[in-house]
Amino acid sequence: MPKFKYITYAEAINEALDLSLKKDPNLLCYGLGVSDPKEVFNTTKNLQKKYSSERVFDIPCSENALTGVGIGCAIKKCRVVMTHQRLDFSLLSLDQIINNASKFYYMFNKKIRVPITIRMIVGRGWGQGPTHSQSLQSIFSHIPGLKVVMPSNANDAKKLLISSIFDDNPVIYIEHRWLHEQKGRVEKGFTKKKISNANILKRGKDLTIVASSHMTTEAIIAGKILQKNNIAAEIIDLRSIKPLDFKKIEKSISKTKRLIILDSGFSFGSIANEIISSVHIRSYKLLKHQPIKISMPDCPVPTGFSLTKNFYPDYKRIIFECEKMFSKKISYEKNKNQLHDVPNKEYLGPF
Amino acid sequence: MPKFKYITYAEAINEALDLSLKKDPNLLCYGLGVSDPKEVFNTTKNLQKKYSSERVFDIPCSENALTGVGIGCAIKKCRVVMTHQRLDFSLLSLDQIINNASKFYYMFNKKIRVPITIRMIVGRGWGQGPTHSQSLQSIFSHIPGLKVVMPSNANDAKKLLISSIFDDNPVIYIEHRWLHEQKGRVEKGFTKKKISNANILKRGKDLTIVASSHMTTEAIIAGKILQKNNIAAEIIDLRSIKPLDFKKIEKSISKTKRLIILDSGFSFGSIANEIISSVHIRSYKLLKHQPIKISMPDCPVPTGFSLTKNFYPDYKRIIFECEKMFSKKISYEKNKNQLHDVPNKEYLGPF
Amino acid sequence: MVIIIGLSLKMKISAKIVSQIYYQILRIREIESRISKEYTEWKMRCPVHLSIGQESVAAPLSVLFKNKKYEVLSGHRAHAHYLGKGGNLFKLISEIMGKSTGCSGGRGGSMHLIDKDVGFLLSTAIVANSIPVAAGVALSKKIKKEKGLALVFFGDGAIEEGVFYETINFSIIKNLPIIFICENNKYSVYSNLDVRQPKNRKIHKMVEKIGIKSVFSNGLNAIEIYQKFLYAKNYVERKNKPIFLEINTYRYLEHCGPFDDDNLKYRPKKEIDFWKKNDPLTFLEKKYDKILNKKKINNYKNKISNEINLSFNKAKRSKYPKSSIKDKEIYA
Amino acid sequence: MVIIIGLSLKMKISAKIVSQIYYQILRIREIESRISKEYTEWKMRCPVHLSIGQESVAAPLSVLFKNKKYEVLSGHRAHAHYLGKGGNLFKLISEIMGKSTGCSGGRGGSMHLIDKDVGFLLSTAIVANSIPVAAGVALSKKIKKEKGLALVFFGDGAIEEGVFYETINFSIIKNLPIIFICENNKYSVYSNLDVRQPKNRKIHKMVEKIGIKSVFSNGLNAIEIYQKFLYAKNYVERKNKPIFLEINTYRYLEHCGPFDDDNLKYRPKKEIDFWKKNDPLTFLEKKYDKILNKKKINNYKNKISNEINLSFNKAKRSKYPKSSIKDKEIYA
Ligand SMILES: Cc1ncc(C[n+]2csc(CCOP(=O)(O)OP(=O)(O)O)c2C)c(N)n1
Ligand SMILES: Cc1ncc(C[n+]2csc(CCOP(=O)(O)OP(=O)(O)O)c2C)c(N)n1
Ligand SMILES: [Mg+2]
Ligand SMILES: [Mg+2]
Repeated sequence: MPKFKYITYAEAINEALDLSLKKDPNLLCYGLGVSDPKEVFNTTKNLQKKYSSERVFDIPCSENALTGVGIGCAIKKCRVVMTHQRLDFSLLSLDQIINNASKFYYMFNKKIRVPITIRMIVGRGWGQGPTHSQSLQSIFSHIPGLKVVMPSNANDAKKLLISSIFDDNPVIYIEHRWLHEQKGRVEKGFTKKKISNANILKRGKDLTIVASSHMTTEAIIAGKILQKNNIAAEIIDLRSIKPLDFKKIEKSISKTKRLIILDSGFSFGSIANEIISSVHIRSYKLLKHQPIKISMPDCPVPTGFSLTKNFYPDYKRIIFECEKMFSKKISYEKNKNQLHDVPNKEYLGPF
Repeated sequence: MPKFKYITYAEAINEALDLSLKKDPNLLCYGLGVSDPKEVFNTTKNLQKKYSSERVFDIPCSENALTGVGIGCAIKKCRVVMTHQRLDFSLLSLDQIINNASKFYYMFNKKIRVPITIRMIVGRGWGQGPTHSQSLQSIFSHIPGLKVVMPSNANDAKKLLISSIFDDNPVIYIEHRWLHEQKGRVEKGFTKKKISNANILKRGKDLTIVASSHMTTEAIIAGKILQKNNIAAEIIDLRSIKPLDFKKIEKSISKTKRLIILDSGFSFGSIANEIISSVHIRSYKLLKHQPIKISMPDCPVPTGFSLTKNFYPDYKRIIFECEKMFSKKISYEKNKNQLHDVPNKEYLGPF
Repeated sequence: MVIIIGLSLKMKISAKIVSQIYYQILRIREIESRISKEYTEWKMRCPVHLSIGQESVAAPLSVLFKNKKYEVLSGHRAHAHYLGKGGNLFKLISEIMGKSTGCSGGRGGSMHLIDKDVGFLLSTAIVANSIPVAAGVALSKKIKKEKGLALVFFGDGAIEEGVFYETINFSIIKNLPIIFICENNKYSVYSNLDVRQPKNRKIHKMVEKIGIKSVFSNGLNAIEIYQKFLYAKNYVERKNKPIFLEINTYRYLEHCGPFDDDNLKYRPKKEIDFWKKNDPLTFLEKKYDKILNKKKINNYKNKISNEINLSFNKAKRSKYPKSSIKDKEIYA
Repeated sequence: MVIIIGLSLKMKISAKIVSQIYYQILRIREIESRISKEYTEWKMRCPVHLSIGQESVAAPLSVLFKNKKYEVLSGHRAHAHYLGKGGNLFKLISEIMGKSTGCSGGRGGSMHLIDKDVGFLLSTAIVANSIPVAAGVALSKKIKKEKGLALVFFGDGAIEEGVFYETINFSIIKNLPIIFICENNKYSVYSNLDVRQPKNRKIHKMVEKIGIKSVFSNGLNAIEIYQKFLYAKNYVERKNKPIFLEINTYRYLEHCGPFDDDNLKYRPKKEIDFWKKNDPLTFLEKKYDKILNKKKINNYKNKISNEINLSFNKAKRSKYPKSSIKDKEIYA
């Protein structure tokens, strides 16, 4: 029997939830919409039917209280996965996340643990606009006691979700709406992946590109173009933002001496800075060229179709920076005129 | 008549509020305790008596709604100063601050403005503990549309508060509890200071030290010790974290070629990284020595007396780093055994 | 002088008012229907939450609260309130299409509308988060001694957010001039009230106990809604106190998007049929058949159809805005 | 079988219970008083919110809820609840002194107490934010089919935070086994209820309308409080539903710190006098003079005094913890 199957990111999440609910009879899974007909973009498909409405349930519009409820369950060893259909909605619950969940283990002298996983989905495109598309991993990773993961592919989505659920700490698990339909080769069964291990997606000696979540998609496209132009990029997928696998980055840049970081967050205060700063502090003379930060502009995300065009950094930005970095013209076929505000041709709004 | 007077940081804030309330008859000033007998560490002293309980008032424990109320007033051109006795309490209102206040100007196409100032006081010492001493400027400055100021002395406290109030944007005004009783030479009258101008507190050619808020106190002590040891440090007080006066830093380091940054926030994702990263990106070969980041550890702040000893970075840390940086022994008299958890000898807890 | 604020439903209603209300309901219905129809050309590339079925909640705005001194705020389902308040149709459609001529310059989209010129202050996309903002608007009116009041519209889901209670409490303490309107359509996305709130709860009765005057209106009868709004307006203006209004109503289409979603079966067929059978337009046509005769209705339809055609065509021809992320776009 | 949960205050109270309640009130009083006294040696370097005057709210814990299956959560003013629940005095004092022997190892301080061994789950320092956590604890008990229930204590100020309403709503929907206890001392720091909530509001009546069973207890009579707790316990355990309990009470000292602050005059002298005149200890002594005779009281005092001396001395001799900021201290 093959050890793998070819499924989407959303299906992989669904499978992780399914296996975890089966494994741990005290695990709860809740959030707005988890048992509605759309089942959070199919990620919670059939779970209520399978595991009862005691354990898998829809909630009132009370993000703050339900986060506290999750923490209360968690300290009693009922693990919880809570879901926000948009990361932006979690801003209502930051008191619970920051003042409670992140601090309990330390401030109560290790006497209680808070194994809660909070899924947050980052929106993009089709007029998601300023309050449905924020990628605020910077905020969460600034807080000691939280872990933050951002899987970029179906296999990681599954394994990291299982690891997050069975981690004894609060984990912010950030999904990207544009990844849900992407297919990937996913290991079967109840498998985990250590949180804190970055993944080298492609080896290369000339340049290190660091990315995470949906940004890796752009890095991979750029990597192929660069390869054809005789530039061998090494692509590192962070997988988890906190803890951050800085060692793997350091090892890579001591070989390549060049660094580009992609970040889906706002530029000022982005995690890209954390990485660049660490490079500078630890080996400030290592790089042959200044490091490049490619992130979202410091601007709320507009809604309108024309306004989001060229708003998100993409592989073309990487190529552009590489042309400067390597002082050479890089040729590639421009993508056929695909619409910029949908992840694929099949996608029709509004969600 | 002298143009200056010698008053405390708290008195300076009080004066700024007083002058602003006088200037603008529609300005409101509210928050838990603004009209109680302690009047927010005397910063709101006499204001209710002077300007009526219509304009200066105590509120219910409803941080989230009252932030929204402030935004509603502000868009109608009633400016608002809201106060949190601890920054940590503002975490209840991040939906209003991030999803509303910061975005209205841009997302409503410049048709409304949100002139609200949110005062947040960072606690320290006397067992303030994990939820009464967080310095989360990183979180706020990550959000496009917000300004973040952190005055370090009485004169700046006054002028920056007036500027914040009369700025047409939402401003997060972060005070430090240990500065309230510090005296300083304060300009009289209704005076402002542009938000975005860092301040060179001391000139020097050998090393640039960047600090803000209470951290400048430590930088100044270190600066004097270094001077006696023939190291001329240039000390830059950021004043505002966002916008950040990067130019002044860049100018200084192109002279000194050495950089130490003090940050009162947690290390991971701190603003110190933003600065170091910018230096690296813009002039990556400039420094003669790797930049040094001195910040709070990535750990919740403990409560107990012994645990906070050596927890906060201080001037001794700066000296220690300078000894390495300049490869020389730096001599100084150790401070007489002052208690580490109070700002001054007169201070007795619990607040 | 004793002011008596009566709430008699036997109050005589003029033909003019019946016509105005009917017209506005019809207008909103036709506009939303056109949006629904044209949406499938996939040129309106942003989420839309249509108000078809719920129009009569917004209609009284056009009669009672047209003046700019009445300031309206709303949430994600705001088209009807924007239109009822006198918002410009062309600017609305432009906004949904992401054009520079949109009321928010294309930056906000369907969920972030603004038209200060007519007293439509703003709508936001996060459930319940414009409620305290509206209270702030009301407070500013008190401070500046402005006439009028604030109105804020939200759904039954918003009742579950803590900020709602905080705001009601504050508005009572400060005697704010504001009408809170809960448009109870029994659903939050696909979730029935049953899984979100205690069974048999009467929202207005619960809210009343917080200490605010509360009124309920049967949403089947647009004229009753009008009367309750009139009562609320008088109450706030004469008593200088806030008031809460619950109106039960029903959305015909899917939560978000242009289609109906009856195939998903999260709502009982009987329930849907009941509401459609008691559609506000048919209800008025029957009850006021003298006033609302065929000819009049046809006239209305023509007028509205013209307005719609003009606005849609103009919006389609309008330019897309250019993106700017300059500081001066983000900071005032 | 019909279960009748009566709430008759004429219920016969045994001498044992009166003594137990009295003893616990006295114990908490003496302990808090000693903290207040020794605080001015400035060795307890963390904020303390003392419960002197409010002890009778916590006392029933020691009689009714001692078992670990009853799990208590609290807020910033938690000493009494911790002690009532059987928390260890030495560990409490150590914690306030920042010693390694503290119940939270010196990391939490007075506002962050924990003692899982006796079912004191935790207290937190942010107003109202342990309320939903307690509901989560109750939910976990349901899921794991554990016996017992959760109890959460909070002040009248907490009623103003939105999360309170959200939690009550959720606890009703899920029929959670939990007792919410609002210790209404009329003040939040220096602010009277009048500036924070509608005049003449009865908190328990408002809360009842959210859909939860609500009970009020006169706080002057510790035995009535005990009875209401007993009622609440029976209600939750038999009906499998949550309940809300409001108790009016009064704090004698300043909000935070060891002193009284009557000099600040934010509370009317008459009010202070009224409560002190009706002090829970004197009240019980008078009403149950047969049971609570001089000799017994003196015995109690001696016993308590011994406990206090031992605990304080041991705590003083205990070591301060060493700081560690290693990852393994922060992540489990
Ligand atoms: C804080 C928050 N949580 C969740 C959402 C997602 N959401 C958008 S509309 C909606 C339904 C709200 O229901 P209701 O208030 O009854 O309004 P209706 O859609 O019925 O008009 C939800 C849950 C959101 N926008 N904000
Ligand atoms: C969210 C938040 N806001 C403000 C504070 C400051 N604070 C600490 S205790 C307190 C008073 C709360 O009053 P109440 O709930 O009645 O409790 P009491 O002190 O009377 O026991 C306040 C406002 C806080 N800790 N958390
Ligand atoms: Mg609804
Ligand atoms: Mg109180």
